[in-house]
Amino acid sequence: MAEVMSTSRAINAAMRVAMAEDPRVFLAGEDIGVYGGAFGVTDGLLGEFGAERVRDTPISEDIIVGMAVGAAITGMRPVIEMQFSDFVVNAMDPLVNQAAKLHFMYGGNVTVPMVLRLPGGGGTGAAEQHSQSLEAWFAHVPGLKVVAPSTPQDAHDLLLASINDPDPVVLVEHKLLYKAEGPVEVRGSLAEVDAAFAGTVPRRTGGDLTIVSYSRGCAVALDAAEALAADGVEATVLDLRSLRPLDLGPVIASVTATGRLLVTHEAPGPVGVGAEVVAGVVGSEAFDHLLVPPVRVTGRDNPMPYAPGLERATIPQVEDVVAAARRLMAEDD
Amino acid sequence: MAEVMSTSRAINAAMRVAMAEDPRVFLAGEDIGVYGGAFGVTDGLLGEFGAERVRDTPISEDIIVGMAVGAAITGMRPVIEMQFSDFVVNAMDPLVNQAAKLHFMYGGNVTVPMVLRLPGGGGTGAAEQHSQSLEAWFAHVPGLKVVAPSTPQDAHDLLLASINDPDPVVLVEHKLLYKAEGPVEVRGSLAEVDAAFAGTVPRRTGGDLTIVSYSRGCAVALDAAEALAADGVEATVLDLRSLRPLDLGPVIASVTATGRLLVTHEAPGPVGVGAEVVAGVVGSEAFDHLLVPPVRVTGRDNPMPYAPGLERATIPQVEDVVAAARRLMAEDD
Amino acid sequence: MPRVDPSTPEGARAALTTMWTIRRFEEALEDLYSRGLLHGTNHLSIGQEAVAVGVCGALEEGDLITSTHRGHGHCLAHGADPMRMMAELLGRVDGYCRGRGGSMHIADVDAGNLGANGIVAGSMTIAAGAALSMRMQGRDAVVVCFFGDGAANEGSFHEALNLAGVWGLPVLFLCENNQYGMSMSQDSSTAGGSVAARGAAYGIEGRRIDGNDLDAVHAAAAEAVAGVRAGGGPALLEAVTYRYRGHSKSDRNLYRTLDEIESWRNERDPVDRFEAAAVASGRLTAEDVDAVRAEARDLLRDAVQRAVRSPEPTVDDLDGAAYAGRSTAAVA
Amino acid sequence: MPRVDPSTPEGARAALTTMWTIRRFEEALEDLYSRGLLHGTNHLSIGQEAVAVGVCGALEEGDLITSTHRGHGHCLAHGADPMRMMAELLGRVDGYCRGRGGSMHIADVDAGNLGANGIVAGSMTIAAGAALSMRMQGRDAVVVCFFGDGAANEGSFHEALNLAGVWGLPVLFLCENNQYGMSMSQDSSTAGGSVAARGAAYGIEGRRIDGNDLDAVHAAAAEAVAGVRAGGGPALLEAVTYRYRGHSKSDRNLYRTLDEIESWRNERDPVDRFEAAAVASGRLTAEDVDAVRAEARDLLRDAVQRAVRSPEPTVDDLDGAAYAGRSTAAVA
Ligand SMILES: Cc1ncc(C[n+]2csc(CCOP(=O)(O)OP(=O)(O)O)c2C)c(N)n1
Ligand SMILES: Cc1ncc(C[n+]2csc(CCOP(=O)(O)OP(=O)(O)O)c2C)c(N)n1
Ligand SMILES: [Mg+2]
Ligand SMILES: [Mg+2]
Repeated sequence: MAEVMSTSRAINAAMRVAMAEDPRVFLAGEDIGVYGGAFGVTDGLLGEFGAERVRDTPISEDIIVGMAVGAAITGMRPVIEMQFSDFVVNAMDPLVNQAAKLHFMYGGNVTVPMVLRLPGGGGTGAAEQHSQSLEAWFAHVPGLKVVAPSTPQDAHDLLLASINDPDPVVLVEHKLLYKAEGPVEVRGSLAEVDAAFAGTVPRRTGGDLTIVSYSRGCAVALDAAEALAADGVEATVLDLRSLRPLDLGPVIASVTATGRLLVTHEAPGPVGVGAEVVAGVVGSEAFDHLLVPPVRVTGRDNPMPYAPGLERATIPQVEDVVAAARRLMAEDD
Repeated sequence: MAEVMSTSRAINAAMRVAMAEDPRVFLAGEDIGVYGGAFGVTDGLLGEFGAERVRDTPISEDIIVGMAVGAAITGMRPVIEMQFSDFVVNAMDPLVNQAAKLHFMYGGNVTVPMVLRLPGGGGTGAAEQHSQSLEAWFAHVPGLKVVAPSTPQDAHDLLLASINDPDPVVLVEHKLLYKAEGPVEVRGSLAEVDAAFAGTVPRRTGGDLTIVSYSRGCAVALDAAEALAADGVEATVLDLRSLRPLDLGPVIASVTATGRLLVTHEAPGPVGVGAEVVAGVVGSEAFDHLLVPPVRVTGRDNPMPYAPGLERATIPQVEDVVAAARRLMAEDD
Repeated sequence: MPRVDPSTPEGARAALTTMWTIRRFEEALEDLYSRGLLHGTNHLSIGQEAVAVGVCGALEEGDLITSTHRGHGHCLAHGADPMRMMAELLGRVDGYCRGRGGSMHIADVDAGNLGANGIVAGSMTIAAGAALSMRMQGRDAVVVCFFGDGAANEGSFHEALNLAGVWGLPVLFLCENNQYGMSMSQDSSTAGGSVAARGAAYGIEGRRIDGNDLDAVHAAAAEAVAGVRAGGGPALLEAVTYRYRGHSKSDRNLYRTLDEIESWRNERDPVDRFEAAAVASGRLTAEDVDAVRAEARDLLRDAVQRAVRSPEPTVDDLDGAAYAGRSTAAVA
Repeated sequence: MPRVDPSTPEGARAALTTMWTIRRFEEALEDLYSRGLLHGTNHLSIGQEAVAVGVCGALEEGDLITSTHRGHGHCLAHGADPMRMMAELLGRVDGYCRGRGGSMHIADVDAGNLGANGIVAGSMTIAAGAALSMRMQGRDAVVVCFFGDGAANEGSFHEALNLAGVWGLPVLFLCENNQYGMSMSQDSSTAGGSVAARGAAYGIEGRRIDGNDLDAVHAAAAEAVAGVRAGGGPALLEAVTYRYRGHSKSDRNLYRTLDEIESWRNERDPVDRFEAAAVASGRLTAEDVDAVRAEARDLLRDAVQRAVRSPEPTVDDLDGAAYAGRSTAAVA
């Protein structure tokens, strides 16, 4: 049943499933129609569903998101694309002051079932204003949900689950993952995917060390784990998948067993998701099992530069994770 | 020399000092002129410095901040007020994509010496959209500096230091602190205050427990420490003052001595500043000295509600900090 | 067929009742506040009653509104129960938002009020989305988006009018121009000086009307709504009015003169004017007017009495309340 | 006195040289890209040369510009060295931003170019601030804010024109209307259909001009700049032009026809038209034209050769680079 496809095709397929099934679902964003989106993710959907349901918008991020809020609270299920996640800065009011708060603030009288797709991350030479990983902000905001798939199947399933969710969901997509391929079982309907599944899952198991990541960081973590295995160090790699809510149970269980925690992500370290993972784990019963201080391997604390060498140096690389893991193993055995 | 004044007067005095000394300094914001600002912080300055330098703006947060960026990179030193910190959501592009990045992105060819004052926090019954504590976002962004005074003197000094700083500084002001009074030595000039001073300082010392906070959280922490002292538990209370850069040295040193860490702030816990403090401390040499898992006492993870009882329950109270500290002391002695 | 037609005796009576209800509601808040029973801040619409009542009266069942921080009038004019509004302002469980939202965030979704908003212009993009939603669902409804003169300088205003324009959305943008955005006069904040004239930038014919003349407001709104409903795309009205009270509790009124306030209150009060017009035209008698005033007074007295008896929410009410579905707490 | 006056033989030659430099620069990028030597993406301005050259030529020493993601032309027309631009695009230390910014972020502050911007309309509010700054410093300078037709739908456009209007700031808003914002035609994205007409909303008289006629652009810009400099407040020009290439590298040109592209290229090319006009009016000879073309070709060849020899930045270059003062690293 599963076929091999890229993450962008998997997302596209999820939109197709949802739109075919539920007339309330529609898409909107900049150049998502005939252009197919800056990354081709919506390619073909205009032809299939027409311009009323695949809506090209003006370059107006504030109203793209605000419009979605208005549509969502009156019965629709908008799925919105920011062309690059960086442009969400222009839409923080509708996202944070409106979407995240209305259900609570209006005493439960409205729900805001909308999905905001955010293609983010570096590695494409797009530089400072087109390469950010801003998920820490959203994970800090009560009222939002934030998911960050690392595989084509999860991208497919998490989008379906997000569309099915009564709350506003931010879908963190990493641009470099769009072309990454994997087996995908295309779901037959929205109901096939249960939102509650979006917890942390292991991508690899090993008893020496726990590596935690999400989104593209999982690929880096897995490659690092393979390199470490060549040295005889076996790491568990956990994929958070959801950043809000954050499912730390499996992380705590794994760290309790391994005693060593490494968290890696592309966003800068200070007040990033990695800080929350570390703080959550050390605040738990795993505390007593930690053999060495938990370590974070994050993006360098500067804007994403343009020159390839500088960009590479700003994004955590496999060798950075390996080196940090080796230091962790060397300490205090 | 020092006189007793409120935090809002101390900030006002700092603006007066800077404007009298440096013709490049000017103020802009909504209703900061004849109205004196929503919280009266700019009261009197229009009369003293005139409408060219105390600029009432239209209700247009995006350009208030973007205008400041343009003025800053061409030789001025704008000091900008968001009427409530919550409205900065409308200005995240000029703040994050522009102010924070231009110096780096343009290869050092421009500097962005601007100050953004953000009156935030709850406790005034202003509800969801007028009560947020958003500092975690800014502390996550390379290129910004973020300071959060807890005393009138620090509010005065940190504003002067921020105006003197070549980089964009976000000044986190808590609305409930505006009326809080304390001794203030009004500085004679900008140069009297050195930006480098903005590190973490102790507000109280005790050997049993380290409590870390910033902004209004310090008052809560200090009151809690007094209550604990009545039980014979002596806490050190550290005031971070700067959230980016974050000066963890004194925190690490204190935790190394006490073995117990409690961080408290009003913002919700997930991916908040407290997570960074905990992660930074456990990632340091203090790890080996920790007796019990570090604990965070943060705002409840929901938007700030209107009803007084609900608002109170959402903001960490002295008794919450005391209770958490007692649990910390009870564990694993 | 509009819900209230002030050209008829019944309609005139209904409109006047609502105007008085609004005014008495705001006055009751002032009273509660001065007695220390109301916390937070609030923005009163005394002097602006004709806009809310004239516009909402021109709507039909199923039409929607979005409102602002100065929204009590819109809310009442669109059918809200004063008791539940009062309970909301008092932070009680019978409030429209269970006490969570307060003055700036009252939503009465059942009646078609999608909510007040504490963010200036924050509801403008939401209104456009609601209008799109109505169209996509094949519903005939019109959305009225109330906003202030100050809001017209926010980027959201621009994006909302542009999108509504290119997509031809069924929304009436209703600028309640009370001439100040807090302390800034429209002249000092608004290049070009007119919100109505800005419509042309989006291919929308904007109209400026006397917002203190209930009959005029109603007529203009009815015409605009009919055009929007007929598929003519968005419309824009700028109703010129005035607020007598300060912007909010912190206002010292330094930016305008007492004379200015007095002249509006004495010479152009919308309630006075409508009473006079309705009596002159024979729609109402002087006795009707007295009866309406008494009715509004009693209504409010009763609303306050019942609202204060409503219980305060308890902390459990917060559990999971930030999410309609599985909440953070459930997993983390 | 403007820096380039195309009505004179010298000015015409200078203008043509810059137009050819821009075109050759963009072509050199295409070439480097196709040979795998250029990473990232870039937005070429081939076909739009007359706007950049006409406008920047109308400026004086000390005047400032802000630019966009499609900014190579503005940058060159405002005096940048093609070698340093090329080095920036190649990510080398001799680039204007030391390789940190790339195509979308070239700033040449010494020449008065405050920078390209990757955020659509991102530089509009910055331009207003720079204009305020000039006035507060008593400097006579004018700021030209380049922006696209697509940018005119961002909230920032609205806030910038409004603030510039109420404060009477010395800024010329220059809309480079190449008729598409990526794939969206101006008609489908812009209610009202005209950027120039939007000026009226802010009390600014907007003018639409032929952006492919260098003489016309220069004349209109010179007039507008003179008015702004004289204290007349902001001005707005909408220069209608066309881009031949795709929006960026990912563009498959599905939203327009080849015929449309061809007709602009063959019938309205700004370089062809200016050459013909200059020769017809006797400002240039056919030999001048040939010489200018050769000069631009040689200039670019040389620039590329020198740029590729510039070293790549090393990682140390990042240390403390995010801050002008004490950096995070210094304390944390
Ligand atoms: C985005 C935002 N900016 C600023 C404010 C603060 N504020 C609240 S009401 C107001 C004045 C609004 O003026 P207008 O739109 O004319 O409405 P009015 O108060 O006159 O009814 C201001 C500045 C806000 N709530 N939201
Ligand atoms: C805020 C923002 N939204 C979207 C984009 C993506 N984007 C880059 S250029 C562009 C089209 C801009 O159109 P226009 O302003 O007409 O300039 P042109 O590309 O035609 O020169 C878009 C949508 C962006 N860079 N910034
Ligand atoms: Mg107003
Ligand atoms: Mg364009």
